[in-house]
Amino acid sequence: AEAVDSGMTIYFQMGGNPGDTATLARELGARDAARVLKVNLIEQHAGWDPQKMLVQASEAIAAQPDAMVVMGHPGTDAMKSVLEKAKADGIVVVVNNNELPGTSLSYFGLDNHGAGRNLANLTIDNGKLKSGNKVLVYGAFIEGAPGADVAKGTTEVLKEKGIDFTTLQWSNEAVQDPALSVPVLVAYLEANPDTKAIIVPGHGGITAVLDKVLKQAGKKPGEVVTSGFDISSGAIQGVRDGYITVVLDQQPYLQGFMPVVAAVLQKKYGLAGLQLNTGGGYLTKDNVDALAALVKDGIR
Amino acid sequence: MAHADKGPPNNPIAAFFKIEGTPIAFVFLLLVLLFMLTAPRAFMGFRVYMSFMANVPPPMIIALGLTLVVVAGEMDLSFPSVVAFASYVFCALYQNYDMTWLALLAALATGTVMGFVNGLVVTKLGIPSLIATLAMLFLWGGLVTVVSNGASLAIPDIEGELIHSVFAGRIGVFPVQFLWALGVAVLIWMVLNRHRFGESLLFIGDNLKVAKVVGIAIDREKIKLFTLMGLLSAFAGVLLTMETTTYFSQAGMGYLLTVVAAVFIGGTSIFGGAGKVVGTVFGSLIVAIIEAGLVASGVAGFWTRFFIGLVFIVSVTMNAAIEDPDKVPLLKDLRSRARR
Amino acid sequence: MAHADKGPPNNPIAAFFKIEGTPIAFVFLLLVLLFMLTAPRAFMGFRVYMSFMANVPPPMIIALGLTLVVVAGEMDLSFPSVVAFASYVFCALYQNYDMTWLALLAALATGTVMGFVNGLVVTKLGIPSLIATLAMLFLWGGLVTVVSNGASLAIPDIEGELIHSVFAGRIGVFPVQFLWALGVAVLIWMVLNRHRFGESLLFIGDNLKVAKVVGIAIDREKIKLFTLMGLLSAFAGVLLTMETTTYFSQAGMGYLLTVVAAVFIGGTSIFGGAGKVVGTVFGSLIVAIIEAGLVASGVAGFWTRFFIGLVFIVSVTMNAAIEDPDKVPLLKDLRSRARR
Amino acid sequence: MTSTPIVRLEHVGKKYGKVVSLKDVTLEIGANEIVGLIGDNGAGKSTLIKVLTGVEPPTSGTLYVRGLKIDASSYTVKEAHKLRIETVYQDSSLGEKQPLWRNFFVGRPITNRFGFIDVKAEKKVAEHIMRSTIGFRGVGIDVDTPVSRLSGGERQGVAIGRAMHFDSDLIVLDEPTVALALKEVQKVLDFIRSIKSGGRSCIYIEHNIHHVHEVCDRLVVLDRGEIALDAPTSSMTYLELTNFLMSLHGRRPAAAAH
Amino acid sequence: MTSTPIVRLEHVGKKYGKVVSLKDVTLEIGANEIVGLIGDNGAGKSTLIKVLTGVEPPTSGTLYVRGLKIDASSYTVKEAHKLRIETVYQDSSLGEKQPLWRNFFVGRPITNRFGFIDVKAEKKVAEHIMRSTIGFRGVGIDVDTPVSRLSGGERQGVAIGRAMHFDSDLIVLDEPTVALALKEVQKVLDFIRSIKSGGRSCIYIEHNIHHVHEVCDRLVVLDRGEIALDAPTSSMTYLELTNFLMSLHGRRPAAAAH
Ligand SMILES: Nc1ncnc2c1ncn2[C@@H]1O[C@H](COP(=O)(O)OP(=O)(O)OP(=O)(O)O)[C@@H](O)[C@H]1O
Ligand SMILES: Nc1ncnc2c1ncn2[C@@H]1O[C@H](COP(=O)(O)OP(=O)(O)OP(=O)(O)O)[C@@H](O)[C@H]1O
Ligand SMILES: [Mg+2]
Ligand SMILES: [Mg+2]
Repeated sequence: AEAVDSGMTIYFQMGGNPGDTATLARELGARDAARVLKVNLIEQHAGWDPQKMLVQASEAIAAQPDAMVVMGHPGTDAMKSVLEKAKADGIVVVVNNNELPGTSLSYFGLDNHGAGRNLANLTIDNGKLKSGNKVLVYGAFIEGAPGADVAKGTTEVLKEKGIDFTTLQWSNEAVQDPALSVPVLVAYLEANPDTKAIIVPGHGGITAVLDKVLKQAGKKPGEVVTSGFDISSGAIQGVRDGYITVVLDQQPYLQGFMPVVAAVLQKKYGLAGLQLNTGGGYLTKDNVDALAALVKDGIR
Repeated sequence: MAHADKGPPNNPIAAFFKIEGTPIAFVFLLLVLLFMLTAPRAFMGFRVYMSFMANVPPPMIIALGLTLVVVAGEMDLSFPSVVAFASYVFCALYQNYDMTWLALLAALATGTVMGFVNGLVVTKLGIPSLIATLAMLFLWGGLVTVVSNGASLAIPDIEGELIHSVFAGRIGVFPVQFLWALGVAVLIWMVLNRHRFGESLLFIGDNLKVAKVVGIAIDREKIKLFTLMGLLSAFAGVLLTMETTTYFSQAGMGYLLTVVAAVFIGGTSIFGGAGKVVGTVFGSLIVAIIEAGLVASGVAGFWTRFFIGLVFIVSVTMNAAIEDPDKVPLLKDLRSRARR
Repeated sequence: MAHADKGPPNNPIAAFFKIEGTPIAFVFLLLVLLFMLTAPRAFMGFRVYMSFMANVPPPMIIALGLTLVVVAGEMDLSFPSVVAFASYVFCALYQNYDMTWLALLAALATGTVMGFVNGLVVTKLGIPSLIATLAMLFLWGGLVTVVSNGASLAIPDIEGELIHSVFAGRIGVFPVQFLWALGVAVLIWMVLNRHRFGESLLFIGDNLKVAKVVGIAIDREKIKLFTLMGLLSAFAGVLLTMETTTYFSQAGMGYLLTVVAAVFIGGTSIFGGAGKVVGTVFGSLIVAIIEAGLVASGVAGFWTRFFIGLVFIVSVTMNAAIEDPDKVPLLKDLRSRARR
Repeated sequence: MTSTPIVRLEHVGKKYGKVVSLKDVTLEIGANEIVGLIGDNGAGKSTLIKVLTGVEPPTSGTLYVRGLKIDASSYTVKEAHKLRIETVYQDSSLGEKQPLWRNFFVGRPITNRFGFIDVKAEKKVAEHIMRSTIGFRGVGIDVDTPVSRLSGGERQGVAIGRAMHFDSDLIVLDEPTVALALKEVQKVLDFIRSIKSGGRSCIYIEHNIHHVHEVCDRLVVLDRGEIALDAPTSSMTYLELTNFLMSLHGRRPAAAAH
Repeated sequence: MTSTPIVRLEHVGKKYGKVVSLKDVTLEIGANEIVGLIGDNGAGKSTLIKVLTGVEPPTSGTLYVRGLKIDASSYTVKEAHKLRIETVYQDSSLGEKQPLWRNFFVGRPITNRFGFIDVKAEKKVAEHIMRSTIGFRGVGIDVDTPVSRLSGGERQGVAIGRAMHFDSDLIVLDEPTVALALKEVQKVLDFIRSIKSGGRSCIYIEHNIHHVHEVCDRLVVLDRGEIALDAPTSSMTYLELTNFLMSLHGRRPAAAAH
């Protein structure tokens, strides 16, 4: 530990708002790493607004830290000038949560697109979907918005497998207050009673209310296959009760912990270009009990 | 001295629409009818309605409180954080200490204190309530994240408890929380139209100078108002928590724009001095039904938001036009031109 | 008849703080000083300031427009969608047709038309502007997502163009867009305080009945007002796009609360009839600096929002107290008690 | 009254919802005439002048200014100003948060061709009117004082000063002496006389019959929205006039009960 | 005036920022006294009664009601009502969007012990006052009419009706006859006489010296915030009074120029 007692200052973009479901574990991970490596960690929150992420990146550069961890949501083109500036000033840049293709920077997060594909495949397998089944994908279809890449991956797979799907854009309000999505989804299910599955690519909160949706639509557990993202206590309960079939875990704790490590390694030893797909885990009825304990602490 | 026209007796339809809330109720019915046509499968069944009634009470209760606030010429934007705070207190006490009714009381007390502090900031620091409560939205919101350490809490096992049946249970398929919301609506109506507190708010919103001169204790009434708003927001928070059995630190944020919209769609004037409680009830229902109705009608992807905006405008205009066509300058113009 | 006190000559400090904007400028300076102490690494260098000056112009320009709107007793919440729409038009034309100045014109024209429509909705349908523009926020926002199909557009190669140097270039390290923002501020100040249009707005916001009776064409002035607001929002959208070289369909949404906060922190009254343009300039700066300053000072994540709220409240209170301690009821109370 | 009258109302009616404020009013104001308009509270006097000056459109009837028919839908206060009609309304017509100088010129500011206001010039004129015409003498008040700080009479003074400044053919005064002290009332009466001697016209609404009888050429009495009398002042003594007004009151069924 | 005075001001001063509206005013209102308060526009009359009735705190001096010293910081209009002081203010004190009946009772509604208003009772009383005391006779106006629809005089009538209804020991009237028609002015004067005969007291502010001289027991003249005269009416004829007022005007340097 002595060797890497860094004394570095790292600016870290956390993505959402302090403590929200998709952000918390990342914050905790980053803080843990910072403690271990004695890093001065400075957290920035953008409420998932790509515009704000850009502003924060330029503010980070202005403070001339040793390293900065950025979110990839604004896209490679938009980040170009920021990255150039950072390079000129010798600031280490690490990307998290959403990739910046073509930059060859260290990246920790899902291969979002791949995760979306993964989610679709898991849903098809666990829910035994066949071609011709009708599926609703409730997610983000606006580019640059969190979850947009995931949704894209999901729909690709569905297309390939010949599964009939409809896309529904979630509203800003529902993203903030998932309870608001319940009547919308109930109305959809009522209007389209032949819906076989609902896939929520990328929102822990909405995933957690899927059981309410089915209950209020008068569906029995398993009658409609559902799947979503991010393990939470609500999602665990949903899985236990059989209302939720699969939950993909992007293990955001790693997305917080690893970039700090990578930044320190790069700054100290010049070890660059690390990549880690954090999206390995998923939750089904089979492993629900083992994971439940960790969730309470906000680690998963 | 003026003289009423001794013309034919008044049109009974026009008279009917003079009753508080009938025009907006009519607009709401039209909307439901429309969705019955465009999405018969969903809107001819009962489930959609039960789902609304389960989910609309929290924003409706906040909107009712906000109606009083707007009547007094003030604004409260801090309610999302109060909702979150009350939700957290309730969940935390339930989870860690197995409290139920005490947890409810504590949650309500928390909201009440927060509202009281809002009232103090507005009256004692003299900060206009819009900016003061916007600041408090951040302040309280930050605080709840700090105390909850950002974590979400889930209390799924509350579903068996008595308190859950009382606040989020079902009578048959009917969600009891809707009865609570209606109860709050009746109470707020009585307060605004029949209680001295409501009268004070009406005069405060109408003209501060006049309110002072007729002997209304302006600061005290305003503090009471924000305190009540805090209490109602907290109650909404508890109802929300019972229904979703979860606390998120973002809880309530999604209500910010929709609750404000509900109040004004209901016809309450932003200029203060007048308020329509029945309007707010239907305003909340309209706001809640629009998106679900559009989705069930199969409105394609990105058009939903566009249509939400459109329905807002049409609803507000129709509400005004049914009450009195002369309230809509365009119609007034057309009518006076037609008369010539 | 009243008589001025023939006491000692006025306190020069008090006189200085009577000049428009000096109290809020002072609050801003205090804040900068504070951050210099708590985050010397960032705030003693020049880079942070350059970064502000590059990023603050879009919200500042919108806030300047909104100041006029608030002076007239109205509200405009639709600006985020106008920002997005203008940004889209600019990017799309640049990308697909290689237009530069024409793309700028088209973007500004789009915003102007949107503002004009907002004005029509407010005046001709008689919908209160708060709810009308909230509806238009959804409507325009939905529309831009539809036309852009939800895609983002990136135009990184605009950085070489003349138009980019004019609107988002650097003079040395100094971002030129800040000059544009200052230019707009001077213009808006002149319009509000020295132009007949501004005078009309002042009277419309002060008292509609009076405005009518003194011969102000209320509807026409309001339509002009919303049109101007649309134009300014579009200009902000273009500046934003030039700086980030990207269009997101969510662009501008992040400004909703901060721009409103900037106007009111600047001291413009929500009741209309008076406005502080200089205040808005510093209000925008304060809003922009708070979060960055707190973050750079190492305030732990969850506490940031809490402190943002606190700083808002302290700034507004200080701004009022420096101007006139009697404006803060608490201070007034203390002072009058001390005097006895 | 052989020349074309300045304004002429023909069968003008005005309803607010089901309240009838004016009923079939036909009235002419000739050149260089001072017309006293009197009547009970709520008789419709203020409504009449609101119709006349473009504040409210009539619900029926037509309006002529200098013989030209006016299109009611496009008739506004601004139009009235252009037609050289100037009014002091009964309800305050001052922007309370605005400084005195703006209140003098609002609606008709002194501007350059880009519409920018010549603040210095406006302040100078306002200062002059304030000091000379309506006699503000307090050191605490200057042209930058917002109206909200003025006493009731001072406000009325500002409104009248404004009417005095803008030279017009027809000046309408709705209870202009309200709230004014002794001496200032005399100034208003002098002003009305100067209107006459300047060859212009005036409509003067006032409950103080004494004043009306003193300065008016012609008397018009409104009763419950209708014209009950329209006669030259010389045809009636002060006593006859009060008796006539009292007899009007007597006709009222409800009023008779008390 | 041998009994304790109802109110007593001692060395009261009031500044608005640097504007001095009242300067060292010492004044008593005795039991069963009608005091006429006169003075130029902006003399400080309205300010004086605002201080007296708890609308504005004085900046210096003390206030006694029935011999008891009043704590300025907690003295409000509500307190004044409790001390049985009732006021008709010069600026409108009516909520424009509110119906007539609410305007009668606001601040002192008829409620049950939970604070709920007995709307029926309030409307009945309001109706009665409206029809009998101030004489509204129009069919277009009832107790549910919002004040914004009333004519200027009708509004003033509502304000006075309110003062008539709430039985008080001291009634303060700030230019109550403003905007009222002939007959209604007489009613107000009758009302003031009835105050006297009912054994109560009144402060009556009015620019019409005639009226003041007619009904008041004592005259107080304010001049630029100071008391210039405080004498029983019987000590001065109407003419002497007007001469005195004119001489006050004459003392003014600026005024003398005109
Ligand atoms: N905006 C309005 N809505 C409804 N009724 C109105 C409106 N304005 C005036 N009225 C009614 O019209 C009648 C005439 O009012 P108006 O103001 O013309 O009277 P007035 O003769 O000027 O009285 P006063 O001497 O009291 O000023 C009144 O009975 C009043 O109630
Ligand atoms: N809120 C205020 N702020 C500043 N100055 C004020 C304020 N209210 C009154 N004044 C000033 O105090 C002086 C006295 O005003 P006040 O209203 O007492 O006069 P008044 O004797 O009632 O006059 P009037 O006969 O015109 O009603 C005036 O010169 C006025 O400008
Ligand atoms: Mg009138
Ligand atoms: Mg006065």
